[in-house]
Amino acid sequence: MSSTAQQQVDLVVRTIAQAAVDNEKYFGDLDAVVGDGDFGYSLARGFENVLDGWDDVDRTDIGTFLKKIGMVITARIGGTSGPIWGTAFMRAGMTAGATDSLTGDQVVAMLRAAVEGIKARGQSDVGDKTLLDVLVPVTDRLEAELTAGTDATHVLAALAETAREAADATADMVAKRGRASYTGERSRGSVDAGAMGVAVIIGRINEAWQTEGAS
Amino acid sequence: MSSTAQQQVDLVVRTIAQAAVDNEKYFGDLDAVVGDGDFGYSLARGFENVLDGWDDVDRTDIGTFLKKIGMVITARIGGTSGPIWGTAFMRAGMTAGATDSLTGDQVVAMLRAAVEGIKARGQSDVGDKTLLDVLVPVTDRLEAELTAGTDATHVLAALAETAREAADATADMVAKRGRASYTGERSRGSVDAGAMGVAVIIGRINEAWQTEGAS
Amino acid sequence: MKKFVNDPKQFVPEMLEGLALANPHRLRYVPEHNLIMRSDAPSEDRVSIVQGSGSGHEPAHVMIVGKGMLDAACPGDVFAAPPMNYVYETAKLLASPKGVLLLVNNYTGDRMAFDMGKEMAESEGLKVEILTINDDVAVKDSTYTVGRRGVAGNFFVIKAVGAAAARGDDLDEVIRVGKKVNDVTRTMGVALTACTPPAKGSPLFELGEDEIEMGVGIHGEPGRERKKMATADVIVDELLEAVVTDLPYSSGDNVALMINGLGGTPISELYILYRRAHQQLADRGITVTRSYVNEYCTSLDMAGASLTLVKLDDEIDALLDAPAEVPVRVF
Amino acid sequence: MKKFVNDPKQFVPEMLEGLALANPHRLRYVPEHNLIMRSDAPSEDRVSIVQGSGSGHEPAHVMIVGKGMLDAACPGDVFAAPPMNYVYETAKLLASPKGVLLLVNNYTGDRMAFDMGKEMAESEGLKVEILTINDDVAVKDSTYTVGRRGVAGNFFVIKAVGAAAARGDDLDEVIRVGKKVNDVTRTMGVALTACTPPAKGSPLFELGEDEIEMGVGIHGEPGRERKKMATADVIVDELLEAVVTDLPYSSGDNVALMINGLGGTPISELYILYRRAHQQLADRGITVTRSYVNEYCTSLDMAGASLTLVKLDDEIDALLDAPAEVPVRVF
Ligand SMILES: Nc1ncnc2c1ncn2[C@@H]1O[C@H](COP(=O)(O)OP(=O)(O)O)[C@@H](O)[C@H]1O
Ligand SMILES: Nc1ncnc2c1ncn2[C@@H]1O[C@H](COP(=O)(O)OP(=O)(O)O)[C@@H](O)[C@H]1O
Ligand SMILES: [Mg+2]
Ligand SMILES: [Mg+2]
Ligand SMILES: [Mg+2]
Ligand SMILES: [Mg+2]
Repeated sequence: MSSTAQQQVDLVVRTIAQAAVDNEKYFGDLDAVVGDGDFGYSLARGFENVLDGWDDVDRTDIGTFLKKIGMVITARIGGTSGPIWGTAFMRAGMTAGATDSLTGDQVVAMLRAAVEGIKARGQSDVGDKTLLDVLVPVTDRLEAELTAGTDATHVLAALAETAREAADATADMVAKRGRASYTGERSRGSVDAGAMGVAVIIGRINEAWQTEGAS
Repeated sequence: MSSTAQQQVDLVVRTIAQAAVDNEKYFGDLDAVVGDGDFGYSLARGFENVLDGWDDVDRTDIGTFLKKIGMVITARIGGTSGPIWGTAFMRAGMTAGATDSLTGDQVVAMLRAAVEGIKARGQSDVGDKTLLDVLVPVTDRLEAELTAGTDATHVLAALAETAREAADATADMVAKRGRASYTGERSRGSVDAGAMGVAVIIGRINEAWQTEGAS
Repeated sequence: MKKFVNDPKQFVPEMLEGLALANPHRLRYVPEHNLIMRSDAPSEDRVSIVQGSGSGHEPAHVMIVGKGMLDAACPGDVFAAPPMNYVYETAKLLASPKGVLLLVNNYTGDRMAFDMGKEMAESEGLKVEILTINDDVAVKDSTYTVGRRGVAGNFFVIKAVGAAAARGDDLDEVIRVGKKVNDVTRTMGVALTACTPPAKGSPLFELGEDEIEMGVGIHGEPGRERKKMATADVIVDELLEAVVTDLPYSSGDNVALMINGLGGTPISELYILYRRAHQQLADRGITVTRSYVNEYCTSLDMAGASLTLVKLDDEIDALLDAPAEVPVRVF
Repeated sequence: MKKFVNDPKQFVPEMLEGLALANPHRLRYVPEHNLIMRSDAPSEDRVSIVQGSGSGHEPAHVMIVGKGMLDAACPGDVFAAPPMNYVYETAKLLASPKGVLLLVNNYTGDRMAFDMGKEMAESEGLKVEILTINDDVAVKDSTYTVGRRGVAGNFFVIKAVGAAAARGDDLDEVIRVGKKVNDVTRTMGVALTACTPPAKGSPLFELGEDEIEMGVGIHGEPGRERKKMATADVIVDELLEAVVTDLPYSSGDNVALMINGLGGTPISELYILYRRAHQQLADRGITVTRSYVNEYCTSLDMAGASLTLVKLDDEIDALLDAPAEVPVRVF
């Protein structure tokens, strides 16, 4: 895997960025239900920046690459999403470190670090009706599938499924963080924009992986 | 006729006032097409005032009565209609003079005086797409019917018919006075609010006369 | 209709009462005549400046009564000229030995009411003059019409005559100044939506989802033409072309540039219009040395804006620069 | 969507450019960081006052940068907190030996961006503090939520710290003053219509023809409850009850009363609201000694208003009374 690890990371990050840009309107509409409607715009503008500077991002090693991506995001995305998503990428990069290869366990550790970073930055936790309510079950599922020895292609399909279910499940929750939290009980009944955003993006990673990643 | 002249004038003025109040919305909508929509409101508020003080209006003689009505209107109606309608009533009253009776010729003279007053006040004339385009043909018809010896009941029906036709005909005109004039050619195609207002009111006078005036 | 209104018939009186409550020391409200006046007016040493017009254009004119601007505003109902009696009573209350100047936007109803009110006041020996404002280039002037409308440019005339009166100028001189400013002031407006008069309860006209009205009047009167919605820059360019070529304003001129909101447009958008207008004027060699971006003369809740230019010389610049103190303010 | 916009992505930069063009001598625009600052800031003798928040609330905050108010405003995109880097760069540009005070409305995104920006600035040895504003009574404060939102009441905090900084107060003292004003300031808003963010192009939420949103946030966030449309007086009474009972304000208090327009409501209607609020406060024995009726903190083109009370004492009154000079003005 070592010769293609950076390429695979490239594929994943690029797919995330492209999904954010493509879904600007959809993500904005999700955020408009009980939030302020800017989630799609913020994410799209930030990841547009990532794509614009794509070829020039420092690819000395995977850790550096991810940290640089995190910095572009933090620097350019406003709203809550800039600090949250930027922190996630930076923490993942710090955990990866100066490496050219990644094991499944390392990927799990990187995701755990991202989750911890978001929790600290957002003073939030699972159950607050945020993107954490997708990221955490997805990470758990990844760990379980790796333990079970599932191959990468099937792992990703499994993650996409978990993500979608977890995102749908946020509809039953009451928002305790973010702008949606100001509406209290009224936030129940609609899915969280960030959670669904992550699920859509994981779906796109899965698709991309099936066509390009396995090569 | 002498014992009922004031009663007949009362009936006519009261009918005008009531018609203005009843048609507030309709007259406003007519004015909204190429004007500013306040014709109904202005007229209704002014004639509400007339009705409120109805019993206390000085009825020393017909001239005084009409002049007082004109003063209430001028004092209380804003927009173009206050000065225009107030002037009309005042001029009619001045022409009637200190009398308890009215001949048909006197009524024609009063209407001619009202028309001249409006022309002077509004610096306007027949053909400018204003209420003059109804008032003048109505006065002409009245004069013709009186010359022909038609009885009062049939005269009023004839006037209502002329008024309606003349009002409809304003649709083909281009406004040269009033707010509608600012739209130039675009004022063509819709009837003038003031003209139609006068026609509706004359229609109401005709109805009232058929049921009450002839008594 | 969703508006903050109680009884639509009380819209104007309640607004005036609120204005008076918010400005207890500076303003006097005379409910019988719908009148808002400076509590320290009239003054023997000053020409009294009075503006009358229909309501619905706030802050014009009741909210610009104050030092260096109006001594009184004499509003009618929404979009209706004040009745003649209000004009007459206002002239009496504001009577000064130096005279009363009645500023009137050029509309038939307003002119008639003010002419009649002036005649009545003069018959009682008062010194009263009328100055008519007509800055709207959307309306073609011709002998067959009543001439151009007075719109947002009236702010500059008021400011100038207010400053002239404040320094003690005589009535003739105040009128000269006012006419001078009116002569070099031009405006054109555009509506994105119609306004809803409270008493009507529904929009005054219908504009399609992608239609705008170029040259709209401040009472919702239709304008020059109905067009397809366009970008801010395209709209500014069209307004500017109409305004600049009318006087015309020429390369080398210094001007005041006003972007006036019509009531429903936020100030953020007004600055987007301002930006383009300022830049385009610079391209034509015309320098903006005074800028005005806010609501000055609105049309109730209409979304839209107007663009006004005033050609400046030292005299006009000094008058516009003079201090003033009015109820519409931030602090 | 009918708005004066070119490219929605350039909405904020174009607005800022317009603002800078209209205020060439007073303001400096730094496009790289979306920054509007006083051209004479920072000063060695003054704490620098900076407010950051999403855009779409104009005149807050870029149009109240000036003497006696903000030294700089650091806006994000429409309704989005500024990216951390803007905060950091702004702190550096405004660095003063007396310190930089960052005013932040209490929203998650804003707090995170400012916390991160502050940390970065501090790591370079700058003296930076944050003061959080949270005046919105519509949101119930609890340990499970992020606390109350900052809305139009921020004007009073800005005015007070601006005045304190202008007279040379130290950072600690400026913060004390700001906290003191924030502690006695309460606001609640109501929306009659939704707003349309330029980038979204359609209304943020749907309100029925006879529905209003009580307690709405300034980003179009839903409020306490959706209700049937009512008269102006009924709406004021409900806002006032919520605000008055929250602090609470009591008989004998002197207060500042602000009726803030949310962007699409004309000032005439704001005075109708003001009238009732002033009268009802008088009935409760509460005296309005300072009044504010205008747009201070809007929500793009939303029709609606908010009501703010500030309990006054001599210290706060003097700070609110101090002179200031900002781009949003009439003259
Ligand atoms: N404190 C938080 N911790 C973690 N995630 C959060 C937090 N607040 C909001 N989010 C996530 O961010 C999303 C909203 O992002 P965005 O619209 O950019 O923020 P804003 O609320 O500032 O407009 C929410 O749907 C939620 O998933
Ligand atoms: N100069 C004028 N002379 C005579 N009638 C006029 C004149 N201007 C307007 N009118 C009449 O008045 C009507 C409009 O009245 P109103 O709406 O009260 O006036 P405004 O134009 O001031 O809003 C027009 O439909 C027309 O019939
Ligand atoms: Mg959001
Ligand atoms: Mg009319
Ligand atoms: Mg009118
Ligand atoms: Mg946001």
